[in-house]
Amino acid sequence: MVKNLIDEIINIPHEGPIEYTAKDFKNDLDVRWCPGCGNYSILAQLQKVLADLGVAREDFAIISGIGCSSRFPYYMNLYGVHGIHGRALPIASGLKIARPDLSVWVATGDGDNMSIGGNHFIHACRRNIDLNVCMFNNEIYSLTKGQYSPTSRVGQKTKSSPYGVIDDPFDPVLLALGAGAPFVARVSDKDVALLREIMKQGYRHKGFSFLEVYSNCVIFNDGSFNIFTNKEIKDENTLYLEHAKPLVFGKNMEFGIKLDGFKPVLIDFADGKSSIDDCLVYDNKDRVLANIVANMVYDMDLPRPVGVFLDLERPSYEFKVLEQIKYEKEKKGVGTIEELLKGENYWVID
Amino acid sequence: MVKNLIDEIINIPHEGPIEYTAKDFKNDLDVRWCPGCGNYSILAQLQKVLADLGVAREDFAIISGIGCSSRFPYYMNLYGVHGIHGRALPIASGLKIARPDLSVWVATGDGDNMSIGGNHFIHACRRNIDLNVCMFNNEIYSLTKGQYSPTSRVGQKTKSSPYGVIDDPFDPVLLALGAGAPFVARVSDKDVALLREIMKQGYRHKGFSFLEVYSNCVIFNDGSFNIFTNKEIKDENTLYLEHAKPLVFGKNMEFGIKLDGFKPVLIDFADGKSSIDDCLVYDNKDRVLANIVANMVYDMDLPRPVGVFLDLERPSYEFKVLEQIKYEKEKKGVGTIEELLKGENYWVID
Amino acid sequence: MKKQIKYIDEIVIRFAGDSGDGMQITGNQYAETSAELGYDVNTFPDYPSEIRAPEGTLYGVSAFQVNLGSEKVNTPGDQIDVLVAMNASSLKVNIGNVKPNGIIILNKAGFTPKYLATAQYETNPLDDHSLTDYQVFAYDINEIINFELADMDISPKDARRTKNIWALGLIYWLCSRPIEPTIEWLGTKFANKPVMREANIRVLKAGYKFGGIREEFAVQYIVKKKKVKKGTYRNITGNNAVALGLVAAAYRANLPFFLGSYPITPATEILHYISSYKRFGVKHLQAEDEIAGVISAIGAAYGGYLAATTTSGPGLSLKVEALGFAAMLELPLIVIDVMRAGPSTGLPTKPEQSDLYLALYGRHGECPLPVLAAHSASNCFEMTIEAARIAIKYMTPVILLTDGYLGQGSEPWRIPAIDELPEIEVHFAKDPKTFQPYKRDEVTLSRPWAIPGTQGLEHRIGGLEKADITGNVSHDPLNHERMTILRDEKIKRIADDIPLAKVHGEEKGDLLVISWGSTYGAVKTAIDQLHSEAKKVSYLNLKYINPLPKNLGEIFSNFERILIPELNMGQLKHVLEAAFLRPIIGFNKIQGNTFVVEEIKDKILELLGEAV
Amino acid sequence: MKKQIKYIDEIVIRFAGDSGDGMQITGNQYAETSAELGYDVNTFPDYPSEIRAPEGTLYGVSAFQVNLGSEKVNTPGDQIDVLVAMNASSLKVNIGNVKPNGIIILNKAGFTPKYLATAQYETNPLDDHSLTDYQVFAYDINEIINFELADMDISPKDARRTKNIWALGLIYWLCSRPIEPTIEWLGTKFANKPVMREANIRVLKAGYKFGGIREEFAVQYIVKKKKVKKGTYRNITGNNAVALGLVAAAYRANLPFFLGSYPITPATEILHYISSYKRFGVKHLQAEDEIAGVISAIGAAYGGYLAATTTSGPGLSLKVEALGFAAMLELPLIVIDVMRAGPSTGLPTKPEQSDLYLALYGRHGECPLPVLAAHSASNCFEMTIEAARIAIKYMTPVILLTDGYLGQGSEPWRIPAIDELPEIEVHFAKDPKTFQPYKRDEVTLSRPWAIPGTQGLEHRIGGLEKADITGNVSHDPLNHERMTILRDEKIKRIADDIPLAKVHGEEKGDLLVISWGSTYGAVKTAIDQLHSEAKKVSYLNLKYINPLPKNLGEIFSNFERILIPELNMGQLKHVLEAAFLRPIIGFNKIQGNTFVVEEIKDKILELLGEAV
Ligand SMILES: Cc1ncc(C[n+]2csc(CCOP(=O)(O)OP(=O)(O)O)c2C)c(N)n1
Ligand SMILES: Cc1ncc(C[n+]2csc(CCOP(=O)(O)OP(=O)(O)O)c2C)c(N)n1
Ligand code: SF4
Ligand code: SF4
Ligand SMILES: [Mg+2]
Ligand SMILES: [Mg+2]
Repeated sequence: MVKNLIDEIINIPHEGPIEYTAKDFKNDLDVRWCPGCGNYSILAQLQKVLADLGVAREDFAIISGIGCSSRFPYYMNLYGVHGIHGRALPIASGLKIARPDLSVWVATGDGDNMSIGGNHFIHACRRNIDLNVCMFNNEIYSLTKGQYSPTSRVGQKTKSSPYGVIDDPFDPVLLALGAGAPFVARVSDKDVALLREIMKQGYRHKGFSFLEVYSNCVIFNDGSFNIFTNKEIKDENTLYLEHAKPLVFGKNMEFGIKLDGFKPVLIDFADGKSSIDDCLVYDNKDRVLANIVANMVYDMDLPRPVGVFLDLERPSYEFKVLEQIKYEKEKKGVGTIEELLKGENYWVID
Repeated sequence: MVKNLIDEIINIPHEGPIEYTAKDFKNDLDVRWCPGCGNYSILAQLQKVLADLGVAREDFAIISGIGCSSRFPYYMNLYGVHGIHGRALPIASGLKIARPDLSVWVATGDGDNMSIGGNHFIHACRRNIDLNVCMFNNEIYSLTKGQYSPTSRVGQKTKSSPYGVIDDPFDPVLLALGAGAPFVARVSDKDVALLREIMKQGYRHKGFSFLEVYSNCVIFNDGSFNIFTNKEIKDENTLYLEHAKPLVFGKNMEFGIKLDGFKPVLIDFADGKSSIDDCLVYDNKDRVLANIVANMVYDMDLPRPVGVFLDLERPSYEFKVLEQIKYEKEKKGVGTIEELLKGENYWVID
Repeated sequence: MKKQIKYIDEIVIRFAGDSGDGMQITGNQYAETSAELGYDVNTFPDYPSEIRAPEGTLYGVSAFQVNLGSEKVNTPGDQIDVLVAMNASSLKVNIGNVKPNGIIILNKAGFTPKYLATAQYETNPLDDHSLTDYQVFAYDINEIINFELADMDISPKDARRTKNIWALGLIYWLCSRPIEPTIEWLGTKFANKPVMREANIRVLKAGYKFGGIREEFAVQYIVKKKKVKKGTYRNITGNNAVALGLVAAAYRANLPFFLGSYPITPATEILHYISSYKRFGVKHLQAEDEIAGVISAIGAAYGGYLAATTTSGPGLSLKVEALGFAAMLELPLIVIDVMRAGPSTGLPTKPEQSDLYLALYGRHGECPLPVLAAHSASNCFEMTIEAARIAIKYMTPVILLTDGYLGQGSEPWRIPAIDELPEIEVHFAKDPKTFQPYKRDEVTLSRPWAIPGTQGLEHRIGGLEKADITGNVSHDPLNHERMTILRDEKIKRIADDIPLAKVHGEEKGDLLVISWGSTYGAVKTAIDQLHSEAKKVSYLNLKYINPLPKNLGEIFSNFERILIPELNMGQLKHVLEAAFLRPIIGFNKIQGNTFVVEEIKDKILELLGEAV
Repeated sequence: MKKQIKYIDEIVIRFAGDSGDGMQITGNQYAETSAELGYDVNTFPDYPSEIRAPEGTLYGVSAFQVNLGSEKVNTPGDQIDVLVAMNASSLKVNIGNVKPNGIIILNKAGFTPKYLATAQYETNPLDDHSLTDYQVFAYDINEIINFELADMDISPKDARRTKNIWALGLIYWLCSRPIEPTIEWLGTKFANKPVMREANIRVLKAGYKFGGIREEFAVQYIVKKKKVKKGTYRNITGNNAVALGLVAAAYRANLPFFLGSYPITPATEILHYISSYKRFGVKHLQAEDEIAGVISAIGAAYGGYLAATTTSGPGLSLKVEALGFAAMLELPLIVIDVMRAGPSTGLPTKPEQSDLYLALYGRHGECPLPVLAAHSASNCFEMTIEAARIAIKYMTPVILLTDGYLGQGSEPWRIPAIDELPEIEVHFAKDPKTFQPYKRDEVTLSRPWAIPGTQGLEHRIGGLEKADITGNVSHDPLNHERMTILRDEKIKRIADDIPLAKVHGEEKGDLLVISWGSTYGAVKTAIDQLHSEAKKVSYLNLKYINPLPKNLGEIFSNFERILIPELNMGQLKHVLEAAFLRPIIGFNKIQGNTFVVEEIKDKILELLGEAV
C-alpha cells in the first residue's frame, strides 16, 4: 500500500467533542471593516452556521480573493487563504479536488467574482465542484475606494463613472443559471435568519452552491439595497421563494405572483378576483422556472425574488474524479510506480 | 477645431463603386484547414455576406484569438488581427469603441471564446458593444490536437480525457443569454443559407450579436453534429426558430412544439389531436422565451433549436460613449487642452 | 498681544488623525493655498489600507505631510517641524519623526482612557513627562468647537467634524498666512450645505484667532518667499500629471486618446481623471480585468488611437502576455506602472521600485521594450509625453515606471504652454502602391501604421512570426532570426533619440551617485546639501533605463565608485552591472517608504570616509 | 544475391512525407525497435503547425529523424545518411541536409506534375540530374503496393496508406535488422482491423525482400552494437519523462499528486500523460486557462499535495502573478515550461531558449525563484524530481525549463529502480504548541507546511506581507524589509544543497564552453569530438541557473574565455555576466531549431584560432 502522509493526518481522530459556538470561529484579530458595513452581518451568520454543522473546525477551509469582502478569512479561526484578485475559485477548486474531505467555503465580492474572476466563476458553475460560495454584492469596488463594478447600475455615479455608468450590469443569479450552476440563491445582509438558513442549505447541497448576498457598503454605495432592507418598505419589494410553497408577499402577505403563460404577474388579493390559490407554487428543482423568476429583476413593478432559486443535485466534479480513479483501478488494477515507469514498451538488457 | 488624423482618413471618399462579389473578400494565401473542415463553409458564407452589405471593404475589420478557427482573418482580404488566445473580444472592443465607423467581426472557437476567453465573452455580452461574433463550436480544441473543450460532452474521450470528460459543458446560447447578450443565435456549418441569413441579421443588429456555429472538425471530433447535419435525420432533430412563426419541424413539417405551462412539448400532428395552431409562435424579442427554448437542449427527446433566439435592441456601448461625450460637451462646453492642463485651481505668477 | 516673528526657509507640517478626521483634505488644502502663494511644496499622503479602520487604532492613523520651502523642495521632508495629532495613536505613530523641540498640537479629546488604550499607551503622554523635548500645545478642540458653534443648529457629530479646520486655522496663524483662500474654498465646497459652510468658516477663523490670543504662542513664523519663474501654476500629483500627459501627447500627435484600464491602488486615480475628461473627447474602457484593459488599448491602437493602459505591480504581471503581443504587432502603446511594494499583494498602499525587472525582462521570448522612469510628480507629465513620443515613433509599447509616492504626492507645477510641448509626428500609411505592413523605416526601423478605413491597405497582423517586409506568417528559420534581431535593434536605436545623461558636480572623480524614479527627491536634496558643504560627490538622475543613454558608459569610466540607492534589493544596480561589467555599490531600502535625505547623506559621507 | 556488408558507428535516417503519410509513426517505430536492440537512439519529430496541411505542399511536410549509434548519441544528427521522401516537397525541404553521396529513397508517385507544382519544382529532379551527388533509389511505391495487395479486398486508399510501412521494411533490410518486432507491433495496432493488419505486414515483408532482390542495393549496413549497462530500458520523450518524474517525486515524498494545466504546444503531452494515469491515483484539472491551472495547483499544494503546472511561453507569461502569490505563500509548486520560439505566439512548434529572463525576473516585486534546466529527454525525469525536492524542502515554487526539442525528442532511458531515486522528506506540521505559520527552519529558512485537517493549526495565509514568524498581516516597514531579505536568502541557500558544477576537460585553460538545456546535445557531441582530436577546450553543462552552483565563480576564474551557445539572443550570457562581472562570448541561434554539432565545432575552432 502506498504511503500517504495526508491520509495519516486525516486519520488522526479529532480530540474532544465537536461542539462549538459561534465564538469558536472568531479569532482575535480586529475586524477592519468600516462600522456599519454589511459584511459584519455575513461574518456573524457564517460563524453561527459553521458552529452548528457538526464538522470539526480543522476540516473547514475558507478561501477568498481581494476586496473588502475578501478580507473575510482573516476574521475566521479556520484554515484560510486570502487569495489574489479574482482567483478565489481556482484556489478553492484545487483544494477541494485534492481534499474532498474538507468543507470549503469561498468569500468573494462582486468585483472579485464577476469582474476579474468572471471566467473562473462561470467555469466553477458548470464544473460543479462542491464549494459554498458567498458573493458579497455591494455593487461597487470598495477596497479601491469606489469604482463601479459589473453589478453597478446604469447611471450610477462612481469615481470612475463621474457621468454615470453606461454598461448594463450582470444579474448574478441569471449569470450563474446561464453558466449551469446547480444551486443558486440570493439574500440580503439584513435577513439574518434566511441568510443562515440558505448557508446551511448550500452546505447540504453536494456540489457547487452560489449565494449572492446584498451587502451594504456604507462608505461608497450606501443604501443601494434600501428598498429590500428598509423595514418600512422591504416587504412589498421582496418575494421570498420557498420550495413547494405559493409565491406570496407583502407585509400581510396580501400580494402574490402567478404565471400568465410564462410571465410572472403580480396579483393583489385585495382585488377580490384572485387568491393564494392562483399563485405560482415554486419549484426549486426546475431550472426553467428559476430563470423565469430570476428575470423578474428586469421588471421594476415586480418584487425582487430572494431565497433559493435552484437546488439541483448532480454528482460533483471531485466525486467523479474519485469514481474515475476507482473505476480504472478496478478495471486494470491498481497501478504501481514500477509499472508506471516501465510503461508498455520496455526491454531488458542483462 | 482639434486636428484628428483618423478623421482625415475616414473622410477620404472611397474610390470606385462599393460593389463586390465574394471573391473580393478572398486573398491569395492558401487556406490551411484540413480538407473537409467545417470552417470552410463558414468562411465562404461570410465572404458572400460581406460582399452584399454595401460597406467598403476597408471599413471591415476581422478579429480572432488562437485556434484552427481563429486562423480565419488570414483568409479574408480585410483589415484583420489574429490575436492571442482568448483575447479576440477585448481587441475588437477597443477597436470598436475607438472606431464606431468600422464594421467589426470576430471569429473565435469554443476553446478560445468559452475557455480562456470566457470572461471577456460574458462581459462583452452584457456591455453590448456592436460586434458580430461567430463562434466556431467544434466541441474540441483542434489546433492543439484534440483536448476537450468547455463544450465537449460528458463522457467524450479526447487526448486529455482518455477515460471520458467529467465536467458538464456550457451551452453557449444559455451562457450568452445569462450574461445578457441582446442577440443570440445558433446554426450549423452545413445550413449555409440560414448561416448567411443570420450573419446578415447579426450585422443589422446594432449591438453585440453572438452566433454559435456548429462546425465539424473532421480530424479530432468528426461527426459530433451528425444528427443536425445529416440529410437523413437532421429534419427531425432540428427546430428552426423564426420570429412570429409557429414552431414546426420535421421532414414534412409534421411535428410542432407547444408550451405546456412553460414547458416545451413535442406534438405530432399525425395524432389528429393537435395542429399547427397549437404551436408556440416564436417571439425573439422575449428573453424569457429565449431561455425556455434554449433549455430544450437538456431534453434529448426534443429537437435542437437553431436560428435567432433573441434579437433585442438597446443602445450600444460605443454609442453611449459618444452620447456621454456629446452631452458633457454641450453641458460644459468643448474642453480645450489649455483648459485641461490648467484645471480648476491654478494661479498666475508674473 | 505682540508676537515674535521668525523668518525661516522651510517648514514641515504633518496632519495626523483617524481615517475619518479629514486629515487628507486638511493637508491638501494647506498645500494648495501654500503653492498658490508661490511657495514650493512637496506633499505625501500616508493612509491605512483599511477604508475606515476602527476609531483610535494605531493602524487606522491617516496622515498628510507637507514640506513647504522658499527654494525647490524635492521631498515631503524627513523630520517634522509641526505635528497636528488628533488622538493618542496619531501622536504615538508620528512622534518618532518630530524634530527635537518641534511643535506638537494635540486634541485632548483624543486622549481619553479609551483612546489611550487603543493607542496602547500605558500612561498618558500628556501627563507622564515623556514629551518634554517638544513644544506641546494640547487643547480639547472638541470643546472649543462646541463653544464656538453653541448658537448654531448643528448636531454634535457634525460640529466635531470641523475640528480639522480649526487646526488648519491655527496653523495658518502660526505661519502668518491669510485664511481668505480657504474661506473661499469652504464656500464652494459646502455650497449646498449652508450649516456646514458656516460652521467650518467660523472654526477656521476661531483657530486663527486662537493663536493670536493665547499667550503660549509666542512666535509666528514666516517662510521666506522664493522667486518663481513667471507663468501659470497648479499643484499636481504624479497620477494627475500622467493623466494630463496622456491627453496632451494625443493632442500633440493629432490623435484621439483611449485608455483601457482596471482599478488598482495606487494607480486608480489616473483612471478617475481620464474618466472625467469626457468633454475633452477622451474615451476609455474600465475593463473586466487588467488583461482586457491592455488588450482593448491594443485594439484602439490598431484603430489609430494613442492608447494607454495604467496599472500597478499585480496588474503589470497580468499584462505580460499582452505586452509581448503588442511588441510583435509593433503598435504604439503606453503602459504606466505606478509601482507599489510587492511581491504579490505585498503592501498595496506603499511605494517600492521593485517592478524594474518585470518591466525589463518580463515577457516570454526575446522581447525587449523601452522602459522609462519618472522622478517627480510633475516630471510624470513630461515622461508620459516622452513615452508617447517613443511609442509612436518606434511603433512599440513603452513602459513608464512611476510609484505610489510620486503618483499620490504633489508639488506645484508650472503649466507649460502647448507649443512648449514636443510635437509628435504621425504619418499613417496611405499609399497602396508602396505599402508593406512590415517594411521598416531605415532610421528608426519602425513599421508603418496603417489603420482600418484606409482603402487598399487591408492587411492582417498577429502574434505569429511574420515575414520581413510583407508581414505574412512565416516559419522560415532565417526570417525568424532576422526579425528577432530587427525588433531588438529597433529598441536599441532609440538610444540615438534620447538625451544624454547629465552629471551634476565634477565630471570625473571618486564617487558618482545615481538616482532613478522617486529616489530623485531625497538624493537630489542630499547632493545639493553636500555640494553646499563642498563635498566631492557627483550625481546623475537616470530617466531612460532601456535603452540607456549612450554616454553612460563613458561617464561611468570617469568614476572610481558608483552608488545607487534604490527602494528594492538592487535591481538597477544589477542591470547596470550587467551592462558595464563593473561593480556598483547598492544602498537599499525595502520598507514601503522612501529614503529620507539624511540616510542618503550619511551613506555618501560614509563612503567618502567621513564618519557621521 | 550476395550483398556487401558495411560496419558503421552511426546512421541518421529521416522519414519525410505529407502530414497524412504516417511519417511520425514510422520513424517512431524504427526508433523504438532500434532502442530495444540496444542501440542508442536520439529522435526529433518535425511537423507543420497546420493540423493537416494541403497535400504535397512545402509547408505540409512532416518528418521524423532518428540518429542511431553504437555509442551515446546526444542529438538527432546534423546531416542525413538516408532520406525517405514520399513526395517532391519532402525532397525539396530536406535535400539540403543530406550528406554528399547519401542515400535517398523516393516515391515516384509523389513526383507527378501536380506534386512538382506544389513543391515549386520547375523541372523534375528525378530527370534533371540535380541529384547526381546522391545515391537515389526511386520507385512508384504506390504501384508496388497495389501489386503486392492485388489479391486482397482492400480499398486503393487504404492500400496507399501502407506505403510508409513498405519503406520501413526496406530500411530494415538496409540496416540488416529483424522485422519481427514490427510485425508484432502491427499485430497489436491493427488487432481489430484484420485487413489493415495483413496488408501492413505483407508490405513490410515486401519492402524488406525488395532490398535483397534488387541489384541496385549492393550494400547492407550494420551498426555496431554498443555495450549497454544492464537494466530495464524504454524509449522516452522529454514530456513523458516530466510526467513520470512528477508522479515519481510524489511517490518518493509519500504524497498524492495534482496537476493543474491548460493545453499548449509543445507542453500538452505532459497533460495527456498525466490524465491517463488515473489508476496510479493521480488527480488533475484541465483548467479554463493557464491562470486557473497554476492557481488550482496552489490550492492543492495548500491541501498537502505535490502539485505542478505545465505550460509553454505564453502560458508562463499568464502565470506571472500567480507565481508571485505562491512565492509569498511559500508553498511548494513545480512549474514546467516547455519553451518554444517567441515572442508572443511566435513559432509555436519550434524550440527556443528565450524564456529564461521571464523565469528568472518575471514577477512584480522582489520575488526570486529557483530555476532549473533539463538537458536531455531522459534528464527531464531527473530534473523534475530535483525540482520537486527543492520545492518541498524550501517551500517554494520551482521553475524547470525544458523545450520543444527535449519535450518531443526521444532517447532510450534506463529505468531507475525506485530506491535509486532521491528520497523526498515531508514533515507536515502537527504540534499546535510550537506551530507558527512563518517560523522558519534555521538551515533552509523554509516555513512549516501545515495542512487543513490538522487540529489546532488553523491559520490564514495570503498575498499581503506577513509578520515574521506569526504570518499575520503586517504593514510594519522593518518587517517588510526583513521578510524580503529572508525570502531572498532562502532561495540563495539552495546553493548549499545542489551539486557543484563539473568541468569536463582541463580544469584550467583558455576556453570554457557552457551548455544549458537542449544545447547540451550538440555541445557535448562537439566537445567529445574535439577532445578526441586532442583540442584544448573545456566544457560545463549548467543545470541550476538560480541559484548558481557555488563553485561557478571559481571555475570561471580558471579560464580566459567563456563561450555560451544559446538558442536566444544571449540570456544566460547576460545572467552570468551580471553575476561575475566579466565578458562572455555569446553564440546565438534564433531559428526555431537547435544547433548542429558542426556549428558548435566550427565556432570553437574559430575561437581556438584554427581556421575551418
Ligand atoms: C490583479 C489586481 N488587480 C486589481 C487589484 C485592485 N483591487 C483590489 S480589490 C478590487 C475590487 C474589489 O471589489 P469587490 O470584489 O467588489 O470587493 P469589495 O471591496 O467591494 O468588497 C480591486 C480592483 C488587485 N488587488 N489586484
Ligand atoms: C495562452 C495560450 N494558451 C494556450 C495556447 C494553446 N492553444 C492554442 S489554440 C487552443 C485551443 C483552441 O480551441 P478552439 O478555440 O476551440 O479552436 P479550434 O482549434 O478548435 O478551432 C489552445 C489551447 C495558446 N496558444 N496560448
Ligand atoms: S468600504 Fe464599504 S465594503 Fe469596505 S469595509 Fe467599508 S463599508 Fe464595508
Ligand atoms: S483539425 Fe479540425 S478544426 Fe482544425 S482545420 Fe482540421 S478539421 Fe478543421
Ligand atoms: Mg464590491
Ligand atoms: Mg474548438
